[in-house]
Amino acid sequence: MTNHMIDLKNTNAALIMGSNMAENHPIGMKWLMKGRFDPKRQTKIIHVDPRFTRTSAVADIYCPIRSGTDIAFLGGMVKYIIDNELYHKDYVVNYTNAAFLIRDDFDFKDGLFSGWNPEKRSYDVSSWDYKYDESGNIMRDETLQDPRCVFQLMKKHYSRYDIDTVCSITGSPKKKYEEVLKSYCSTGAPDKTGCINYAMGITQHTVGAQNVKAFTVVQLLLGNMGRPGGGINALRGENNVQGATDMALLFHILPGYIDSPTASDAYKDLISYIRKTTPGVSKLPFTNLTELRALVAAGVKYSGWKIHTSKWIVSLLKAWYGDAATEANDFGYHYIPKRQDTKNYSHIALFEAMHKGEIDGLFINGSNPVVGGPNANKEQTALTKLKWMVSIDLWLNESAEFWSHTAWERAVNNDKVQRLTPKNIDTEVFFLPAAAVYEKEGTAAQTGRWVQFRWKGADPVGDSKADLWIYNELGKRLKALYADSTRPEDEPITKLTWDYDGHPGEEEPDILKVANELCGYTIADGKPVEGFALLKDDGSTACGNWIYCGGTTFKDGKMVYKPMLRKKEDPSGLGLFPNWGWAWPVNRRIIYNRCSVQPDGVTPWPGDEDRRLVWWDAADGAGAWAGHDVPDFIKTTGPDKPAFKDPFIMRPEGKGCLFATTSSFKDGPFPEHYEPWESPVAPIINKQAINPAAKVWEPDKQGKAEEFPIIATTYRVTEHWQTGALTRNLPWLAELMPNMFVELSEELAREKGIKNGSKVIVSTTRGDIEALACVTKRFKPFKVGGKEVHQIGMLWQFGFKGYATGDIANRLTPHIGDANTMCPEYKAFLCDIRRA
Amino acid sequence: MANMTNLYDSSICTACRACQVACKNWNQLPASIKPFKGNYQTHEDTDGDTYTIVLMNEVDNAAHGVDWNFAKFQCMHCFDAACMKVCPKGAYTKTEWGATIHDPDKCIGCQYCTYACPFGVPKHRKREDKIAKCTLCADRVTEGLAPACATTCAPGALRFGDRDELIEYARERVKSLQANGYPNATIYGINELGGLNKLYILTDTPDKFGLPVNPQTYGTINFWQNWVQPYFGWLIPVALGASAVSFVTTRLMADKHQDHPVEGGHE
Amino acid sequence: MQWLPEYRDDVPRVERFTWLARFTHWGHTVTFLLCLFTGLILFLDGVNWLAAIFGGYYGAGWVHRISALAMTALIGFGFVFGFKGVLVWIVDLLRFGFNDLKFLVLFPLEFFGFKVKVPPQTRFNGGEKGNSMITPFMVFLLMISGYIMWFPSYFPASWVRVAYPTHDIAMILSTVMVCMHGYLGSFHPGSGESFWGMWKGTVREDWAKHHHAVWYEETYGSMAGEKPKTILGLPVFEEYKSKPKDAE
Amino acid sequence: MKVTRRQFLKLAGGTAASFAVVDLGFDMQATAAAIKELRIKNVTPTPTVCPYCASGCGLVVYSEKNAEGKFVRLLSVVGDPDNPINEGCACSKGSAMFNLREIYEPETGHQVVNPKRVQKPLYRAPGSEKWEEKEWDWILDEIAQRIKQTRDASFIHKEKIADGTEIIVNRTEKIASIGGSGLDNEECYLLTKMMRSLGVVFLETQARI
Repeated sequence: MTNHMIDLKNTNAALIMGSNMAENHPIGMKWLMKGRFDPKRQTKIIHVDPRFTRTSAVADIYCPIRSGTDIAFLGGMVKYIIDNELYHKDYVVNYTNAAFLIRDDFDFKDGLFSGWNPEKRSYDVSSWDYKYDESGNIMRDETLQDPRCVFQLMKKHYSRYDIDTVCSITGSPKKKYEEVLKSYCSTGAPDKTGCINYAMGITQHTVGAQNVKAFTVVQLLLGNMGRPGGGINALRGENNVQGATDMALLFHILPGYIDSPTASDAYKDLISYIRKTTPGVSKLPFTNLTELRALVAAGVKYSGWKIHTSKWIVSLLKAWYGDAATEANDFGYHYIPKRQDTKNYSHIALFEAMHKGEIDGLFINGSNPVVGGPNANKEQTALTKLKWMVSIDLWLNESAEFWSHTAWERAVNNDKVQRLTPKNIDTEVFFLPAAAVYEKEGTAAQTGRWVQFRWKGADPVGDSKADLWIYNELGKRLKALYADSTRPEDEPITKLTWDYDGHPGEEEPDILKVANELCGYTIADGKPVEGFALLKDDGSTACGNWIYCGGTTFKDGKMVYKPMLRKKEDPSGLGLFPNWGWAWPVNRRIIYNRCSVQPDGVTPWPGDEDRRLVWWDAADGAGAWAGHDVPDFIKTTGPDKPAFKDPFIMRPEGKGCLFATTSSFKDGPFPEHYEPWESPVAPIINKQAINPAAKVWEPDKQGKAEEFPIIATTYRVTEHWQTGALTRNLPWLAELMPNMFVELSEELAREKGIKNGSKVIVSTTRGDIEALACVTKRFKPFKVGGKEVHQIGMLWQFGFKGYATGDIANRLTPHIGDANTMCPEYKAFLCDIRRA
Repeated sequence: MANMTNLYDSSICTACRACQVACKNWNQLPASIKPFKGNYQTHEDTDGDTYTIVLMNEVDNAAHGVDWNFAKFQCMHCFDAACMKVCPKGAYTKTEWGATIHDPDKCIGCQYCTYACPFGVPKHRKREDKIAKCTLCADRVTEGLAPACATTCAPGALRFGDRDELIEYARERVKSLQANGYPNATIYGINELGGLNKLYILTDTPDKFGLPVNPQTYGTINFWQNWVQPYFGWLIPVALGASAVSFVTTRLMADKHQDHPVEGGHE
Repeated sequence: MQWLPEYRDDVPRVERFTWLARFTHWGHTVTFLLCLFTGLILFLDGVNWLAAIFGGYYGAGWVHRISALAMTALIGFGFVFGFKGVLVWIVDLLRFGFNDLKFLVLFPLEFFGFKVKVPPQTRFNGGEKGNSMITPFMVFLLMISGYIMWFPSYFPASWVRVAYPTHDIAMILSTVMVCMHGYLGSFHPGSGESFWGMWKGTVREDWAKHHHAVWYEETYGSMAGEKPKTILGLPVFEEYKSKPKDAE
Repeated sequence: MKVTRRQFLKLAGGTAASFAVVDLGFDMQATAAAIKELRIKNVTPTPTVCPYCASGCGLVVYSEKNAEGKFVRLLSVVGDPDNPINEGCACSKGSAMFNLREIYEPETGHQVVNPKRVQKPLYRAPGSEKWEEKEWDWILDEIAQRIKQTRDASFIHKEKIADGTEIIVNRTEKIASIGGSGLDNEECYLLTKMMRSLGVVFLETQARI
């Protein structure tokens, strides 16, 4: 979330798309309802979803949409905004790259952008860039009239997305679509803000990242970014998925969203790494950090805040390898693994590799891929190819017992689906019982980046242990195993700092030791570094994750871990609660908040005085940024500096990107609608069947509309959470949703002779499942490209363990992911349904 | 004495059923797991371990396409409570603030109340052979806390407070709903059964929510409680009394006719 | 003051009730009273002491249920083993006629000790016929409503709802009948001998002649030898109304 | 009616939780004896954060402790009224948090530890049909051994890149790690640090899917 949960009360309109917010983020509805009853806001709740859900039930407007057509829907919105001049002009000109000119060789034709390489099925992105003048400045036209400016290119790009075309793609009733356009686009008025709340309904597509990009375009045009009640709010599903991402439990990044190195020239040593990952320095002459520091001090054009990357990586290395990290050995840069440059290591790739027998050992840290992974039949089979597996969880979930007899029971005999028995599965499984959330202590970062501490309220059950204890113990044992090694390849372990034990006699590790390392300390005295601006790249500071820097402080001779703060004050009345917990970065609650004030830095947007978050305070010494929130801006950047009007400090050009330049996206600088991998209709708006840059793993598993004419999607219900391990084992939740079911329209049920509550079989090319039918008025057939298509929906939260059981919906989903993120396309695939 | 109650607003409720779980959490009730029957509303009715449920009804609506109507359902704490009327052991009492409280110590599990209740709310709990139902969290309210359901409600569909003030608020809210696409919006509970100590703002007529439109105490219950129990019962003492009188008078009369031998009959 | 008439075996006696009839009668007496007292705990307020006798409400509840089951069993037993007797009884009830009406009109006077002249009665007099009709019917209602209330989940809710007042009313009416029956069948000076009839099985011949003249004549008296008309092999003596024998 | 906020229960430390309190305007002591005593009276709640969706709702845990201050059993887990995100609310999942540790048995109504919770480390041997209970020391040592064997056998220390030069890559592609989005930040941090130092590149969490 660029904003945060409580901020939802400040919005005039909330577009909920690809999210069933009332069910999956119920507390968000609390704040939207506050807005609805606040006479100043009168929040309109707009829900766009294939199915009428409990969110739709309380929404002001509900508009159906066929799964996987969000870009068409939003593209039409962009066109509507431009055609009706509903955009926030001052905002667009000053805070976005609308006025920037794009290279002349950039082009778009037949659904393909310039630079397409059909052999490699990828783009050469060099033409997707700004035009620079002789002095290296980006060329711009603030009148937005130049045909090569982003605004005009965008207008041209979306000119094809007229309402009728959009509705023929999305299947939305025209009247409802127009209602949505009218209601939401009214937030382009300077005194109004609107927020977009989304979840996996947006990202779990082959065009997932571009779906979000389309939100960016809409929100930037309407001037809704960086302002209270605005923003693009990813409603994250797991309580600390934000933190896990921050800590880089992902192959492509290191903690704090800096690149993970690859085995390539660009990452071959620390200086190369810095050159590659720091914007604006690639062509500058430097061979060591001292030279770089001098260049940075002199100023680097188009670099943004990421100019400090060297400080972040060096401090990270110091935190991990301590005294062994010196300038002489690149601060231990080589201890960090370098992945293969062209290889993908994401979830789908990981299981594809495992399925081929390329992986021997697997750690499952509170996860359940047998239920939650796409193409679960395949992922379950992949687990049998492991030599050993460690599962850490509270319960024996489906993945921990993938080898059991029940795990291989199937409702339908399908010779394409492998069936095994425990006897022929040779994987050793170690199950480590973990303590529940309130049986241990630690912090979690919620969806609005607020980091809050959880105290221990009960003892762990039986012999179960906190995960922190488990990892600490394992780390200690590994270090002991390698203690005598002198081999250079074992140095990453032998040199690793690993000192988290509590006071003598205490069994639990000292969480504050971890916190101190994570949030950063000065090597000399071990005291907290008070903010990431103070991190150094000379080895004098250590910080495990630069974005968490400032989360600790030293007060009255004691370390204070700011997530523990529980002061409930909200001076601004905007729900920022600056002393409740701590938010990264540097306790900033709404990012890009420079946008909440006019370009002059002082005047609020007309009619919107009470939503100004930050401002330039000329009276403060030589002038400084101040405000209700921590300014998302360099404190001393005053009106005399060129960057004064550049609110997006993480971007090299400082602007919000309507046009995504060069390597930002693999599949295009503007979002373009492509059909899902499995779609019941031929492409309507362009000539491409699917997102051309998406990697197809299993071409033979693509379901065809002739055999599988029904669109299927998966989702959750409020009563269960994710794979259900943490809810299907709770009797109070099991009773609310006791069995797996499939929702289908009354029309389809009639056609197939399916009775409500009866058993049905759903099949795709990947497998079959049995479920109970939930025949409902809340699903209606779509009219797409002139023909009627049916869509059904399934819960993906069931499995064979726990109090509430049912077949695993992901046995049906495909192994195909988004072109950028590899997020699997769970939300739109083809199936057939019949009576059991 | 002011009546304290919950006001439920169906236009806000998202049917997350936190109230149902919070109720179990607070009242220490086990789960009662029953199979899915084709409706999100898995519990068709309250039971001995489930004091509150959320009714979910899908209704065609010409203006909106479809409405999914939610209504939290539990003991209505009727002012004229049938359960209280019929309970032979006086296990039901009314608090000063309007809650109908059932005392398990007095309950003998006869289940009269279950069938007398126009809403069928009190239910038999087998393992204890007692009736169990919503207490309006009297233990919490007595200590100054709102009921568990109202406390946990995220969107704010449940408000706990003074009944009269809530009615006033509800009237305003219903007016606004009527003006904004819900012409049939109504308040439920003001006058039903002489007043319920539970109030509902409904976006449509009660039948669209699965609530009885005009709930009535069953005629048989009234007949029984108003006539049979108080009056018919006197026939027994009358019969006994008559026998006693006869016992005396026959013997007195017999004394007058001493000439007749008793053993052969009185003649 | 005399409670019951003396049991005299020095005078001629005639059989009135078979052991089976007596067994089921007293079985019903016991079970009915148990049901009544355990049931009254619910009907009356403030009789916790009564519940305490039966081991509290839980115990009372089970005594009530078990007694009810026993009563049901007795009815079944009576029907199976005393089928003929039941039919005799029913046939006698069917003979309800003018004499019975007359008896009922005069009865209240007799009840309080006035000397009245009642017409000759069959095996059961008008009052007994009334009791024999009302009480079994009430017991039937009690049984049906009782079992509905015991197993409410197997019946429509509306039945259950009706069952409660039905059980109550049936209880009240049958209790009234039982009170009267109990008194009349024992301490009422005129009918004391009938107690012995049910207890020992025999009554004094003179008492039988006096109180149930028709029955006596048909069974032991002048008409005993006559081959009666039969229905289903059972005697029917319709004519006797027309030629009553004066008992005195 | 006055809805006031007052300090309802006296709480220790910085974890004061106030409650939405109803002022009934009369003395409630006289109410029916049928009303149970408030079982969280005089119990200090411990604040925590809900482990389900990422909204970050605060919860408070009420536990019974014995005279020595040792944990005995759970009393209740409810929304944290002090937490500004949820102000004491909780959805159905959050409200069911008590069940994460303890449940009420349907047959008896007794409070017992959730029988689905695993209380001992378990091991499943190759080809086996069942779990074996193990001690922590044994299982952690075994896992460390497996990691070392697999890592050492598959470790790539140096590799030639496109231009032919050899660089240090320090990775193994034979070990993978998934999950972690349900862990605390500190735990994620130790996990990422440990895995990267082992050379693990197949490192993924639920954020991807």
